Amino acid sequence: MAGAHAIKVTINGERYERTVLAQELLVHFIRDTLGLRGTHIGCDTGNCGACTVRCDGRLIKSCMMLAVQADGCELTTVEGLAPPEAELTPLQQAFNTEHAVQCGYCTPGMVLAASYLLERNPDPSEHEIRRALKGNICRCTGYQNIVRAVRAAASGEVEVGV
Amino acid sequence: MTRAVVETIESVEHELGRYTGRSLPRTEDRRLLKGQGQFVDDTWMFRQGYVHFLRSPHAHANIRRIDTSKADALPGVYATMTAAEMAERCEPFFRIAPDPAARIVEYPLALKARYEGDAVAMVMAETRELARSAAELIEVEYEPLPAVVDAVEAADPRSPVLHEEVGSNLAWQGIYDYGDIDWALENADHVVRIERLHFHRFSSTPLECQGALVNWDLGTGQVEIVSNIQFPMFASQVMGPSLGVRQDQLLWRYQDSGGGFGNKIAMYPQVAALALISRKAGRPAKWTEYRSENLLSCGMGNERTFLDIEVPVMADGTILGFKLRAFDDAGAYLHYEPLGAVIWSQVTPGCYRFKHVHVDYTETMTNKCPTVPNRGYSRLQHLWMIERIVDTVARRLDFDPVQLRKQNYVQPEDYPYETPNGCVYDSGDLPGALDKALSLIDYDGARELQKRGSAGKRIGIGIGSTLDSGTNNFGQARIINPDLPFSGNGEAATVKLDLYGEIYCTLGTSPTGQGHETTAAQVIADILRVEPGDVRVNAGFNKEHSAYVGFSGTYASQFAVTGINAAIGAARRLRAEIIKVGAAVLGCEEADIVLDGGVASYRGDSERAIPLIGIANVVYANNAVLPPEIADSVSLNCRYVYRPPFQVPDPETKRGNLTLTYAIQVHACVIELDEETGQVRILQYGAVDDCGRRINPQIVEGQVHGATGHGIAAALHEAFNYSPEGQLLNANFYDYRVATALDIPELKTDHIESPSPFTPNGAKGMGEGGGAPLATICSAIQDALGPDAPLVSDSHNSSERVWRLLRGQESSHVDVSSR
Amino acid sequence: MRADGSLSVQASREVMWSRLSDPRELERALPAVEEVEVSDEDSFSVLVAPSTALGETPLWVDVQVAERREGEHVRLVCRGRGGEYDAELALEISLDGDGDADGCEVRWSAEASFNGILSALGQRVLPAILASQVEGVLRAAAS
Amino acid sequence: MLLRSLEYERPTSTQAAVEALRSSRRARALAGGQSLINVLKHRLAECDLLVDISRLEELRSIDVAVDGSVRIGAAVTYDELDNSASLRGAHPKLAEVAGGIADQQVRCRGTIGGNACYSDPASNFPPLLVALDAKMEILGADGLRSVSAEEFFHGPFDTAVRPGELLIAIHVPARGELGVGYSTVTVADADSWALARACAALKVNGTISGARVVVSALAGAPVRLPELEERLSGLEASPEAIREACANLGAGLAAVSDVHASAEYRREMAAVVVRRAIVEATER
Repeated sequence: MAGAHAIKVTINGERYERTVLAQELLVHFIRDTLGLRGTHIGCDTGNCGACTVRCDGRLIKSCMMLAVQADGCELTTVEGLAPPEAELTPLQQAFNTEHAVQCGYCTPGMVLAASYLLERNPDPSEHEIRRALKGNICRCTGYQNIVRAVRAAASGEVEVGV
Repeated sequence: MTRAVVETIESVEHELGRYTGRSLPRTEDRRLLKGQGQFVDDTWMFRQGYVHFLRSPHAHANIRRIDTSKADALPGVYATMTAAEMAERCEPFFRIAPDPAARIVEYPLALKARYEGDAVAMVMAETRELARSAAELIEVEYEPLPAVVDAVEAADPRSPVLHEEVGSNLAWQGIYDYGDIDWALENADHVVRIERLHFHRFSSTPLECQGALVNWDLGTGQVEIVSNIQFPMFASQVMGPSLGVRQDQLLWRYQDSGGGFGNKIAMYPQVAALALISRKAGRPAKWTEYRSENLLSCGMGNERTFLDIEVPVMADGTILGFKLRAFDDAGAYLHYEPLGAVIWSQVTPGCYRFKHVHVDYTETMTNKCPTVPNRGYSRLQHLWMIERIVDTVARRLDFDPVQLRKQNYVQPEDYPYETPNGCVYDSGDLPGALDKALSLIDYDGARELQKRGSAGKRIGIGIGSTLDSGTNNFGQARIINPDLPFSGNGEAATVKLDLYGEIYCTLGTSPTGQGHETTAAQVIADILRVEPGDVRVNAGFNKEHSAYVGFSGTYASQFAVTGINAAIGAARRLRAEIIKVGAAVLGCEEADIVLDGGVASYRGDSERAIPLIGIANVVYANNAVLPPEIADSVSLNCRYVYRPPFQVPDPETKRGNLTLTYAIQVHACVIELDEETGQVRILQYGAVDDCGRRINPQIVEGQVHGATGHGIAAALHEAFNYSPEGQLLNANFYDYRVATALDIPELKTDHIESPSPFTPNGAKGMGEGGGAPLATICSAIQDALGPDAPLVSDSHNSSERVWRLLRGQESSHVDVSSR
Repeated sequence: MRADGSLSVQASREVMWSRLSDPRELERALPAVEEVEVSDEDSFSVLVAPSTALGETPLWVDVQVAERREGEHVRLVCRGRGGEYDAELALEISLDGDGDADGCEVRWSAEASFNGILSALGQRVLPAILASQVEGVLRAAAS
Repeated sequence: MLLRSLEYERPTSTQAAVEALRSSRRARALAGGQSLINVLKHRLAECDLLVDISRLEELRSIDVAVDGSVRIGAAVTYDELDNSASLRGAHPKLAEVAGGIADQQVRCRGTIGGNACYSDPASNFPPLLVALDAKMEILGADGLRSVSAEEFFHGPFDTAVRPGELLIAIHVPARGELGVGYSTVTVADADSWALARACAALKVNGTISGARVVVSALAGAPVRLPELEERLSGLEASPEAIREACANLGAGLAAVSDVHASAEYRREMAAVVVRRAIVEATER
């Protein structure tokens, strides 16, 4: 088929070999072909960050990358942060405790962006947190509790449960 | 002063309190954090086809010819439809508007393009890409027509007419007249006149766009709809007669919704279109809105222009009221309008004891995207205008803005306070809230900072006080159109004890992030004396659960009142049944049964007890042990409809109690303004909210944050701009600049808790906020500009607009005449 | 939106006139023109594909010669349609120069409006792109 | 939003990339894709072949020479520039500007070559590259050629890179005694859409010398301000003197009006950012 490419990718530790069309966006490959629906789509200009995933360690927006470009890459989506039945990670727990989730649509991308920040900068200032989350739009929280949650996760002061 | 009479309410506050009122972490979060949420686009059906709407690039155009044959011929295209075909397959939507706007004939697709983005045809195909490519092959011959994009101009009979059958662009026109404004203007010591105020267009743009997956099952006649629509029962009422489908065949459901803010209320034309193309193709039809499509056509908040504002003021600072003309811009279609033409009057005098109000209100249709409710629907425009009035009076007559507000506010002892148009403000403490807001921003320190000044910068301090009126009386629709068969409000819930003792709740609401699963479990746990974790609450509206009434949905700041009190009512019914069964099994009087910790026991003898699983067992699977009079009168599946105490308002006098509760927001901020660039930086922001009894304070605070974020963003960054030809100049997220984490400052919050005497649980709805940040930021910019600067007359203030104000460029004249 | 400009070209006024007034000549001269359908002397349709670093943007354009003064001035009214947008363009071209065979002065002005997706996404850059495309056409016509 | 169908190739050398680009008039190079893919999604432009150059090692390095000059491969990402210690040492402004582009995700994919080749008026690098007198290394069928940054940027989405050519690297001369200032007025927060932007590079030795002042984001390509540069020459490096030299600067500049700002405001802001950039340049 014209424009068809066989690609090999590893997503959340699982290896896949699939055929994709050249024009297919990575986010559609993740959602439609692999059925990983935790990666969302919120805009068509690469502004909102709902489709954020990790690609070979880097933080990227999967709506601005072609699936074929991910050939040979290792991807992590929100589903890959912990096994499906596992407890929340400390960062996810902080989002819960600090009420940093409302509609939850931005949440997977936001958590990935925040975890990327904390890997590179374990003790970020409020401004550094806001800069790191700038590529992820949230319309519900005014970002207040998201920033709080990231700070709480960084300081290790996350209360679990009630 | 007249004291309002409201039906006596039986309070249930004493039954709540173990878990109600606590900041429990949300139960929804786990699935959302792990990527296990299920949003509309995550839902699939076998054999589904993807739909793409072809939208007009012209703001106003006749369609001379439309030819879908090339698209139809493309392999993989399942069906196409045009407006003409729609008109053959369904009836026009019913109208809220009275004559002449009632004559509008509207189908799910447009026979004539009336705004840029109007859907004129649709394609359903095997893939998204193909549907879009096929839509490009549809040939449409447009005959462009002159456009009108201003609400005031649209009222001019010489303007182009959008709907020929109406004969003009008038959506609604009427006069609201309370007290005696002419007397007030004649007898006031001062009259402040403002030429013009303009409230701009913006929307809250939920991060998840609209979407629906619709399957018209030709076998059963059922129309299954998975959709993130916010007010499914309104859509059901519109779509049933239009599609000729019975109510029991319109089956709505969804699980998670990525935000709403009112914007997702009016999706019924798209859903109806999807239903019809599904029927035609014999396949489920799936549509997920693109963001650019969403910005063009999902709906925007109401834009309003206020003209010839006159404000009578007494020498001591008492403001008597106001007189003005308002022009509201409804956009091209009336999908929820002209309800906005009355909704604003829920807060006629704002936070103030104004006695004399005269509003000449006109709503017109323009060649712009139709309006929809947007966080603070129709009231935030009005409340912003009132705050601009109060600030302008303070400036021009040299009153202190804090004292002037405190003096004119409705006072704590005034509650319940009846407004000039018969609305009843339930409770609150506005002066106290203002004091708290000022202390959040260190008001005195900020004034010091302002005096000290720094080179090239100016400091401004702003105040905004607003109301979030919640739980509509739908009877107010009759003020717009006396023939409408609507009044009151309500919500339904079911609470069930299931076979193995599980407690399960279904709600009629359609949450979009407000945590209904958590808060409903909190109150049910209190009523049934179990742990919140023992209660599972179904997420998302599902019509098959039969937990609905005609008002069901999530909108207009009402869940804490309607939804929660429905859940409380259902839980109390279930409790009564559990006690009845328990008494029968334990052989005692119902009065002797104590229900606690999942066990019904005989008072004083904890050994004589039956757990909930036992109660469930004897009703579900072991009913021969029960006396027939008990077995026949319990189901353990209890439905309750909460009905707020409303009467029908009087369409003649336009008086009546239009809303049940009034949450209060008082905000204050300190900004720094760059003299060279006009850029505004927020240094301090404080928000105080009073929403009565809080069910989950952390969730309340989250709503305050969100509403504040939207308001700040709208005041400084977000505005929809149309060219004179009707082209939307920012139909994408590059140019429609939604606030990022860097744009919203740290928000400080505080609260007052004034229980509502009108709701069983003392709560007030509060999700919308009152648009307080728009008033607050404008007030601060005005303050920073200094004493002789022109009026901040627009609710949106880009850097350039501020820069022009700094240079003395006036866009609205203010005049004061004194006796 | 408006854009205008002027440039000197290495072609005589006569040559420029013949190229600009004859659709067949245009098709030959211009790299961006892929197809021409001539209805009559004053109206024709062209498929153009202006090129930028981002790719090509094919447009079917109906051109009407609204005004012509032999050898010195032409006013074209163009209506183009692309995928999800359309464009209207009124282009005036005036030729100056005293019949010098080596070259002439071309002045042009354009009034353009864009409908659909281009009106938002393109507004910031379209005046500059329009100017470079028009001047590209004029240069190509001269060569 | 979805792309039209097209072909994709991932050549393994720059030569092969150029050959692929020459194979079709509608072939375009794809690196980070942070601009191109969005345009293709909106179907505002068409490509029939995308030539993926993002993994070409020849384009992926930052090399700082002994003399302090820098060669940056066209496919180096903003994030790599931001986090390059050697670049921070040799040319801190290049790293700082890279670190202020858009957001973290875009910085992880977007490349300096793409930023240059699209020549978007709002882009961050073009004025800086012109002010620093960078040289752009372009590979075509006839081999390598070098174009000064000043001649490279023609207008929006229009540069000296001709069809069938590929930008390979950007050479930036050693900073030496240069002070570099960079100032932007944006729509909202610091990293958002530019309404006016300026970059100044100059030396201060009591007085100002060798100034290169560039303004951008007003209309098309970045614009150098030779008259101002001349006025600056020999000028005392004080904010007052600079303010005077910049007086009435905006009036003569071409600017567009759009939904974010009028041409008038952009011109006025140009004067502000030019002054601020020059003052900053004199301070380092």
